[in-house]
Amino acid sequence: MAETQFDLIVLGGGTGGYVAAIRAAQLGLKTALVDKAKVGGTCLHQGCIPTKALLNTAEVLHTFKHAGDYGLVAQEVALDYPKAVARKNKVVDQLYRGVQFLLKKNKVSVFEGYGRLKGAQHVEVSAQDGSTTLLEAKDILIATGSVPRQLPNVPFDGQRVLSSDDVLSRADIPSSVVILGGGAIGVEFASMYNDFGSQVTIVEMLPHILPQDDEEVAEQLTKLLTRRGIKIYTSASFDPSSLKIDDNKIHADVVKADQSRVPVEGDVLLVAIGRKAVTENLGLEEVGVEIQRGFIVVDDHYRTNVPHVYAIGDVIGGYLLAHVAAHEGMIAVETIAGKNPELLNPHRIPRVTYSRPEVASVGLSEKEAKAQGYDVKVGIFPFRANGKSLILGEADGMVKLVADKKTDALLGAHIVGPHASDLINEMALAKFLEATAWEVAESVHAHPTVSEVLHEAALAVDGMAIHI
Amino acid sequence: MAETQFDLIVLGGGTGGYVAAIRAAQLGLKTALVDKAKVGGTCLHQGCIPTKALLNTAEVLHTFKHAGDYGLVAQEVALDYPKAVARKNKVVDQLYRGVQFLLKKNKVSVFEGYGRLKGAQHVEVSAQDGSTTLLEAKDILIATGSVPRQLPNVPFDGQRVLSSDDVLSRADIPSSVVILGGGAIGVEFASMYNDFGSQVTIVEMLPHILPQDDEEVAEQLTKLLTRRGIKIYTSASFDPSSLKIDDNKIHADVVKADQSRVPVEGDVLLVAIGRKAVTENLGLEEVGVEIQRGFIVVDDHYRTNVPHVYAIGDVIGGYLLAHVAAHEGMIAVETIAGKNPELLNPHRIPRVTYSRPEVASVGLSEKEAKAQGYDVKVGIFPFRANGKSLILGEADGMVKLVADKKTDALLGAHIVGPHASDLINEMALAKFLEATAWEVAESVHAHPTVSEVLHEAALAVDGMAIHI
Amino acid sequence: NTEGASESLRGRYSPAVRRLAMENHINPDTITGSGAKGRVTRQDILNAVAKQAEAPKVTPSEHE
Ligand SMILES: Cc1cc2nc3c(=O)[nH]c(=O)nc-3n(C[C@H](O)[C@H](O)[C@H](O)COP(=O)(O)OP(=O)(O)OC[C@H]3O[C@@H](n4cnc5c(N)ncnc54)[C@H](O)[C@@H]3O)c2cc1C
Ligand SMILES: Cc1cc2nc3c(=O)[nH]c(=O)nc-3n(C[C@H](O)[C@H](O)[C@H](O)COP(=O)(O)OP(=O)(O)OC[C@H]3O[C@@H](n4cnc5c(N)ncnc54)[C@H](O)[C@@H]3O)c2cc1C
Repeated sequence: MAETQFDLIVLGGGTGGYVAAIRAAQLGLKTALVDKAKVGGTCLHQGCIPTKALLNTAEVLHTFKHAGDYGLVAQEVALDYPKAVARKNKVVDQLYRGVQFLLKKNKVSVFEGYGRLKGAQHVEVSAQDGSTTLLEAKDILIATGSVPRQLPNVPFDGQRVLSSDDVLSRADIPSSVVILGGGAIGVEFASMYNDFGSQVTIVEMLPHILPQDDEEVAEQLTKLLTRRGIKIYTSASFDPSSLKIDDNKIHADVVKADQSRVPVEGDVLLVAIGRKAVTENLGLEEVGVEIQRGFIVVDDHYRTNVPHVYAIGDVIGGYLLAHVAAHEGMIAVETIAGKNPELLNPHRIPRVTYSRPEVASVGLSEKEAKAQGYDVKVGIFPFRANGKSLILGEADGMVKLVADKKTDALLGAHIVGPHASDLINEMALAKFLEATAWEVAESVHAHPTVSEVLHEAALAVDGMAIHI
Repeated sequence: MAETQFDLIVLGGGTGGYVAAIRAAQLGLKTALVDKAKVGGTCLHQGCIPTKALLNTAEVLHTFKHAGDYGLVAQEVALDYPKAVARKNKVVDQLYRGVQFLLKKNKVSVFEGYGRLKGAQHVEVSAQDGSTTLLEAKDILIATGSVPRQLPNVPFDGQRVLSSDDVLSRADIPSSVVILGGGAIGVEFASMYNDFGSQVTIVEMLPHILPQDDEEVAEQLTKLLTRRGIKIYTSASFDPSSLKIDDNKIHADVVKADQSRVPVEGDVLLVAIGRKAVTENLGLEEVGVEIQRGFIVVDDHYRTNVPHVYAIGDVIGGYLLAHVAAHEGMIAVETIAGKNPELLNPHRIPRVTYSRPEVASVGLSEKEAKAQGYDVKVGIFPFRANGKSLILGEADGMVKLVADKKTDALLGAHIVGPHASDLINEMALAKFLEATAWEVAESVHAHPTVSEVLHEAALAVDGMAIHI
Repeated sequence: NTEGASESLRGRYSPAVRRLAMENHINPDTITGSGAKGRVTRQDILNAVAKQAEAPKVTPSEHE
């Protein structure tokens, strides 16, 4: 008989849940992890990892097409999509086995099945075979994540109207695709499909794509994507009532700001308008866990209103990001274990879009900073003035640092360009350590490196950049 | 008639000199820059940039050879070395024009010619056409850099016995090469030639290659290079008296630690045993500038013993690195301009070797830290447990963080693996801001990024890594 | 502009400095930083703690 008494039950084994479970075990808590599907969750199976594996293939393909630029010759460079998918699956698999190994190594008891709260200290697990197990614990952590949001009245059909999940399980590349939503997910698929040769159209309601990012950076990316032939409509809405699906294509109208209508069409429609927290059918209402606007409500230690019940990750809203889920999980568990963890400050959380080139931010955009009453100074540095980026043959883009004129405090960092995903972590550390812009400038950056752009942009904040 | 009266004359227009000249001009000093060759110096014309351009071609070639891994097909992939050289030259040229533009934009007066001190406040410039100009300034900054060091009694001949300068100006790839010196320069050429198909042998006197780096990291790189077929002799000396040069090859004996002799041979011998500061024929003796062990002696503000004469960069020794020269230049000039610059702390300077994979360090190695009496704790994380590295197909290597058990202070960071050159700058910032290991751990790193390895290694310092 | 830099660092501490100060009941605002342009370092806090320990102590009982 399997053990059913625990210190902690984690419901949902995505990034947030499995990291929390491992940390709990490390802290000496007897821990159970319940998942109805594969541990690793969205991020590992339908999110971060599979998308980036395919995006990497897209990037390498792009490099190959420019072989001559590097002094290389090659005949017949081409994509073998089934092989790219197989490669993606291999990476996912390797990491999946890794997570399974880590859970075992840390002695986390993993229960496969659908979990439902039965009171504040019990979870009932229903396995595929119909059997149920009642688990009991001092505390419960909900980490059930999120799923793709549908367009009202236009359900996903897996054929023409697709979610990101659908797209990732397709065996081929559509020759044309209309993407609803110019957020990170939409933009990543747009960049990938464009590199794979599809005709791509993005429709975004707000005035610029990547609406959470700094305007100038988003505009820069818009220019780069447009130059590659991606058609981008912003301040534009998709009229669901105009959607027609025939044997080969979807057709619909996009309504622009001036109310004019433009017809768009594609082999498929990818709906990437957001995610919906998984809160239904979990027994939350019965236990009385408060939910607002679809997300579980928690305090800064991830306690819900019900004693012993905590929640983290996509299911509580905020930034729907894997590293956020993981950190929230660690903080929640450390709180449960009676530690005094450092709390999460949203201004210190890096966000990345893995388009080509990558886009990344931390902290306030220039506009946000001004709206908050800061008198700002801005330092901008273009990648084309950076030696290593020229060497890489990836010199599009720029860094923009936003600082407080009064205190020199680094308020925000915004990057569109090569290696942005790594560079932003340095800026997140700067924010975490409460650095000023001049400290970033005075910290020695090795030459030649891509991240010298940070040093130069920090100098530029005070008009002292050397290389522009 | 050109102006000959200045606030500052910078002698030598390498990275150190031109950056200093630009900063001086920004600070309102009327500045002259003297160089006998092209501004940009060693780094731009015979160092950092051309080597990394070729190394990048090597890396792309390697990726190409593994096209199938990414789901791509590429037939008949081959290196077109003359084209790679042309590409290298193009990048150098673009940056060279950039430096010229920056000097002009900042109104630095550039004098082409050989410069020589005439007293502490004059420099005589002898142009190619035989004409001379006498410049006068309140202060002089010497930034004459360094040149390749020869093996005693074995002069460079440009044919078989080569310096790094010679190698970079060759039009072809030797089919085999013996490299004397396993420092950064030797290892970079070894990695490059191996990727280009040459037989490579490295001979290093000290017990491990990259002797300035952490032992464990150097050993890891040794393993990776050896696996690629590079032959590495450590604790081994090259016997110059055994050197024989015939029409096609060089032959010589390597003397191992046990005094046994091993014959080595190659098309060419690349001597990469170090650099020699350029201090001769500059009028330094006449002015009385102190030189010790071949380098100009300066204080922590880069003042020589002679009032008004400053020196920075390779010519003063220490780390012979471009970013060091640049920072020294800025500090010297700010001192001259009456500012109070932050001084350079060698423990905060990042160092990079651009082999495949890259190696990078900042601060103390484990051994050094122990030798200095620290009770250390070490956190190690392998790249193969990092999702983004697996996605990149570059999962060899590891990060090692060294911290002080008593204070948690981050003492050193050592990386061998993908993007090490960017990652090290985050660790340099951590050192600059006097971070602890746990702060690096608690600072949120975006997922999936290569630099998550830093977060994990920092957690590992306290035995709390999640993903190992 | 690095002139007003030490002013700019007022009130900016790394989490480690904050934590050390809190644990030792020290207000970091009262400390002159020895780091870059006056940044308060962990060592500065430790030095302040040592100084406090040296100073003649008033026993709590006398107060309560
Ligand atoms: C296409 C795409 C790309 C993305 N790219 C990135 C990226 O690059 N970087 C990034 O940071 N984030 C990215 N994200 C977001 C990231 O995937 C999520 O933020 C992250 O997965 C959230 O983790 P979580 O643990 O909260 O939830 P999830 O990962 O969604 O995990 C929830 C788990 O709970 C399980 N579960 C749910 N209900 C029950 C139940 N009743 N019983 C048992 N188990 C249950 C599910 O099976 C699932 O395994 C991406 C998302 C998508 C869709
Ligand atoms: C193969 C190789 C690879 C390297 N890779 C890197 C790397 O990746 N990263 C890194 O940080 N460093 C690297 N370095 C080191 C880097 O090149 C030097 O540290 C840097 O160039 C030092 O700058 P400097 O200004 O002190 O001197 P230099 O760059 O050597 O410049 C000195 C200048 O002074 C001029 N000069 C000398 N004497 C006179 C005179 N009498 N009159 C007029 N002009 C004069 C010269 O013409 C030259 O332009 C590399 C070096 C080599 C050789």
